[in-house]
Amino acid sequence: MMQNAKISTYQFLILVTLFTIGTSILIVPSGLAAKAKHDAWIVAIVGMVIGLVVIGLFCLIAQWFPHLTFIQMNEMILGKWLGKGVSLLFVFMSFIYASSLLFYSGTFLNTHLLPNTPMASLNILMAIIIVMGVHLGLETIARSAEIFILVFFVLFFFLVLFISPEVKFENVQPIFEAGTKTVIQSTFPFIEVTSVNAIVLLMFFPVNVNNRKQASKSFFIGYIIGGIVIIIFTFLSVSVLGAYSTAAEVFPSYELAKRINIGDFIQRIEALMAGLWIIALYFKTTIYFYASVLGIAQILNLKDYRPLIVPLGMIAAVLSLVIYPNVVYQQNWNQTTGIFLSFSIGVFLPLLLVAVYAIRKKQLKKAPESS
Amino acid sequence: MNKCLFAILILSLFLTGCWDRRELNELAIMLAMGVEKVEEEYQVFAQVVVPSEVSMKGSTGSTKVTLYSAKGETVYEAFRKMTKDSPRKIYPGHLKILVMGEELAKEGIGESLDLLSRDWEIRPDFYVVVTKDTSPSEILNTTTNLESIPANKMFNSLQMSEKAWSGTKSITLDELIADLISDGKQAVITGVQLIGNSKIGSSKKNVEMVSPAASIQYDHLSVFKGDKLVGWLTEEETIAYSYVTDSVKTSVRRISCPEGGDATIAIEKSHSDVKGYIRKGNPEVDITIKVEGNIGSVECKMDLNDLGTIAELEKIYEKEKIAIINKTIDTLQKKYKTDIFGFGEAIHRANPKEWNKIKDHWEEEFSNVTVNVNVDLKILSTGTVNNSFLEEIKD
Amino acid sequence: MLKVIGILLIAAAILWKEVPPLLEKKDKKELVVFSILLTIGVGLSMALGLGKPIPNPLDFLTFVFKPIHDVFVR
Amino acid sequence: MRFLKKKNRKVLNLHTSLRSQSIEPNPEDGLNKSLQQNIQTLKDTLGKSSDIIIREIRFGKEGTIKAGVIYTDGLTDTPSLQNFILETLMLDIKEIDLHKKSPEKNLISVLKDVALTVGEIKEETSFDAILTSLLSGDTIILLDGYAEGLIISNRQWAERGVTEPTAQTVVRGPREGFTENLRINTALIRRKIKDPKLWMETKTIGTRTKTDIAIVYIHDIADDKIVKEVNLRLDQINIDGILESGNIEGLIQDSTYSPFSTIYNTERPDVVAAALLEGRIAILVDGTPFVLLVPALFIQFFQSPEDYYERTVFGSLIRILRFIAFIISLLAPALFIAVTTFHQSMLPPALLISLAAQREGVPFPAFVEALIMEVTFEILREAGIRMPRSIGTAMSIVGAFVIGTAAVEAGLISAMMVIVVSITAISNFVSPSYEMAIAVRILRFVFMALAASFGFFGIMVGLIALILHLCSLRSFGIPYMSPIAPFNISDQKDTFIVLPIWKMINRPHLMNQKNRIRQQHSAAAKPAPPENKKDEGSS
Repeated sequence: MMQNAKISTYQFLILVTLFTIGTSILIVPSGLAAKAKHDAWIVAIVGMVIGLVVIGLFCLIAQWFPHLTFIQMNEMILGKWLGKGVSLLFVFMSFIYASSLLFYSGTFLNTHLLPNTPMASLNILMAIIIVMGVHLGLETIARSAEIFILVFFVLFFFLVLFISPEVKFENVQPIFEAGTKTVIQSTFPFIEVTSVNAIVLLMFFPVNVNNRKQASKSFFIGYIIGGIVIIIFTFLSVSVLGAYSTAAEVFPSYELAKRINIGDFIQRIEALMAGLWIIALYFKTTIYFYASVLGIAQILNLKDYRPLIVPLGMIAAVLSLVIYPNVVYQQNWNQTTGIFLSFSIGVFLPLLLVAVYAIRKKQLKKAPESS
Repeated sequence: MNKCLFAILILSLFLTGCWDRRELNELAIMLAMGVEKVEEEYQVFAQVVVPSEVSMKGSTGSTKVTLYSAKGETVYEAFRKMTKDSPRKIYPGHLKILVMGEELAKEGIGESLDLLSRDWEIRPDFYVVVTKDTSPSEILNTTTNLESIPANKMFNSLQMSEKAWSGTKSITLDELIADLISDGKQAVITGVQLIGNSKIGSSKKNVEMVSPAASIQYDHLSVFKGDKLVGWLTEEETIAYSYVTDSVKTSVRRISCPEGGDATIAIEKSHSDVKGYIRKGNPEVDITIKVEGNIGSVECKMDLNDLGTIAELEKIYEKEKIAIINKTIDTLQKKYKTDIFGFGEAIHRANPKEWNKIKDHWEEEFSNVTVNVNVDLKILSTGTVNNSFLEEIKD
Repeated sequence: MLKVIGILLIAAAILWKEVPPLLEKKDKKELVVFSILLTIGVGLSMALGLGKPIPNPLDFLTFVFKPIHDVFVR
Repeated sequence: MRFLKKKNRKVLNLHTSLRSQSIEPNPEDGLNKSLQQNIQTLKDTLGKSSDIIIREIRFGKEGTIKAGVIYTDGLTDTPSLQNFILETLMLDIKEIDLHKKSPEKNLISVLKDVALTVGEIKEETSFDAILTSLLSGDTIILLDGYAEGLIISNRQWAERGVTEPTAQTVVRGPREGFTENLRINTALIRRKIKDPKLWMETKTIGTRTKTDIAIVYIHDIADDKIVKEVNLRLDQINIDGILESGNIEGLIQDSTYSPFSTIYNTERPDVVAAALLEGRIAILVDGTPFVLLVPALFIQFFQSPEDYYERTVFGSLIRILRFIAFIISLLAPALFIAVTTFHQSMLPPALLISLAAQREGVPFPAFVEALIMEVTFEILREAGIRMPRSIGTAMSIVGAFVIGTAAVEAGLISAMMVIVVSITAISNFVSPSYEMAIAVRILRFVFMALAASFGFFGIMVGLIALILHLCSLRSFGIPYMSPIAPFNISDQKDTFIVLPIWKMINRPHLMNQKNRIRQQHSAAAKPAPPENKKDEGSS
């Protein structure tokens, strides 16, 4: 039942794009501007290019066992118990991130749209549709992503179109003042949220993608599209708001929408534009949640993951309310622990797999046939 | 099964209520806000619309707006305290204009602006003005003609005068904050004055007169150093400032004719380019202003059909303009010592390395910056007539 | 109290909807995992609803990654 | 989650087959040789039904042959019964010795082969089949001494002729609509598609109503899998009565509780013909003018036959207009509630003040206000349908003007709300399909409630849930939202816009795997003036 779902390469591409954009459009411009000032958009470009290497690593791993998810692959390569242990960490990470994203959406709505609504009810509402999506299965998520990406890009297009008169090039000049060292240093958080965390996509790539050869290509293209969207957002934030405001705002891209004013007629549309962030957040959270639910089911060798969805959704909603006491804690945690957690799961673990695979290559090649 | 669960959960969420719901008739829509410092306390004024008076149907003939005020240790506290007076919660989402008191501006506006940039409902696109020789309460108390809501009047006339005259400068909150935080540019804010009798101005009588007893006028530009007001620019200097910072949309300028008398040039387009350099370790700034305009009126005798006349007029204009701009820059360099033109930013853009060296003592450096002003006017047309009929008037 | 009743009602609804198919299919393992997770979920929500402190998993992670972080940052 | 699964149907079917009732005579029972016996059995079975006419006659030389002519009064064509059956038997062959004519054959065959001058006639030995035929309007002839009967098809009853369809009207297009008669309906389709591959399978469903059902498809276009699935689902039906195609729809559709219909119904033969050519399958049910079409996709409910008959540009604009109207009728009140009670910052200042002025003194929250108006409107609308037509018009005037204006005057409702509710209601009528309009009517209230508690976020959540739901639906195996999701570029020519007919080279992608090409390539198909004109000009 888990393996039956098949999504097309195009649908996979869209999921990758939405995943890449995900939280990034909300928080990345601010984080980058804090360190690299008005060169934040250069950092985004550099980060995206480096991120491609990470994506390449994922594609490499995915090739070996195209019929296995990441969890099963871990067990296959690292052996049953070590594999399960590592997988547990992986599942733990994606589950933490799922609830962390719930927190993001709650905070975002609390700061900009519904300040007096308790975050619990916002998170629960969001969790309900996430649970609903995962319940309906990967195919349904992928199909609805196809529709929402249209909505997303229409909104995005209008946002860019409407905000472009406000662009002040003085705000990004002088170009490349930050210097190579700062640029490279500030890419790490960017790579973390856009590409390293994309390891959770290995839970359905390439297992559930109908054309495996094409899928790797989609992975790259989807990532690049998502990366470009973030670069545009970063550039616009810096050039419209200025480096200081971009760094100071919690959600600079929303502030961007507030600045839209075309002839005093098209203005005050930021609440409408909030749809953009909700869509991006929704799909990223759903993918994290799907990965963790499916992961738990596979670690425990369950036949079906569906019974776990509702209880796990409940736990995720509760966790989202307690994991970060406030936004400052969250920003601090992301910079210190989160980045290491992501890198150890998203970069070191794959590298470990590569190393072990290289050693056990012959032994493993026989294994799939016998099992 | 999902649907059932979904329904139950949604229902339970509904039952707990709608936290952020505010009906339109529970709002006190604040269009103008005033902040003043009174004896170590902030006094906040809110000019609130009375919707039923604005609409055609339910109007009873009383004033269209009402003013609430409160005092508090911080702006936010005062703002909330206003509910003691106002029956509805003050809704700041449509704030159009913020009037800062002169006293407050002299002491520093930074702290009072923080709330306005932090509050989620306030959009940072309202104009900020500073009172000159009056207080925010007097300004906000004045009733106005034509635009019956004073805040709208203030907003529109600032916008229009900037567009048509360039003798004022509209500064929105986000621009102001950007200027305040920039280390290469200082802030300016347009001043607002009350002309006439403020007592009658606050009553309905004021709008019943053809020429109101009191009216709100924009004049002068306040110059800031850091977040403190240090002085005022005259109207002429304000226009010069607008030219340098490239914020002139259209304007009008009197020039003297070669053989006495006056002519007016209507400026249709202006573009200025400020370039910074470090020459021999000294900062230097080139200002190139390209202006296009028409001859608006001719009040002297000259032959407009002559190509030379046009060129001559252009030259006169350029000379006079350069002189004014130089004078203005001089005032700021010598008198106020504050870089409102953003020369520092220009140098930063041109030479970030050198800038880092001088930025900490930019205040002193600014006074010694060599500024080269270059104005280039192109007269495109002479209006609907060529020569003035004044030529033909028989004595 | 209202919160506790609400949580219990939701838990009951989940049980009512999820358990019969599991029993029918005789998926014992699924049932066990499901019950454990649901218990945790209900327990956590109750604790949250009653304002009891809930251990933050992130603090644990911070504890684990702190040495690594220190090595890199210094 | 489980209601989407089809597996349970099989289990269900096992249960239902156990309850097959034994009230009617056992189908195994044949006819008796004795005429008296047969007639007695008939009388016993049918009770004292007065519409069953049993006419006992004697014919043949010297009237030696005893026979019974049985028919249902009202369902049988009495003139033809008298002219071609009774007259033949009692007058025309009076002097002929039938036994002699074909001694080896039995009399029944002789009557059938040589004597009776009627079209459709068949021999039958099963008592059950004879009963069914009799009740369907056929005439039965039973002969003494034979355990066989003749069924003569001369059904004829009062019926509606082919008239203009009322539920789905168009400005340009054929004026004929289906009737209640299955035969006429199949004829209407056959008249449009004269293709030997147009196959019509018939089934009888309903243990008591014995309703005839025809499955119509074009054999080399329709997907075999879907045809098989339709047959399977129809065969699983075990119910006493089918009165309308809606009953069939309820029994074979994919998801019962979804507000969206996964089966399309129409009363227009041209729509059915077009659908058949696209590879869809039509299910005709006797006794109703509404024909079911499967698989039905979401966008199908936005397509009107007119789109293809009118000029292309116009058709496309109208199609887009329909989508806009759909969104308005779904979201307008919700958006209004969200904007006025949550996101006042979105309103331009002048509008905000004017709306606030309108709301001064309105006692209800905007949500309740909208709810009152919407419910009032739904009541008016429902009342308008049930009322005689002449009063219906008066009703709508009362509804629109009197209640609306009075409510505003009384200060119960703000004027803007009346405008919003009216535009919503009018947009709802734009939908060419009643099914979609109903779905929207239900969902509108959900969105209003979501908007009232969470503003735009609520609406957004609702939309995500709605689209997830739509994407999870399937109609006979075809994803409901195709060709939007899964996206298919070649099918976009008939989705949001309508391309010229010469551009529609392929049939819809998912429904047709085997026979996709509709016409020659568009380069050749594009209409253009003859090229030789140029030559004439130059010479």
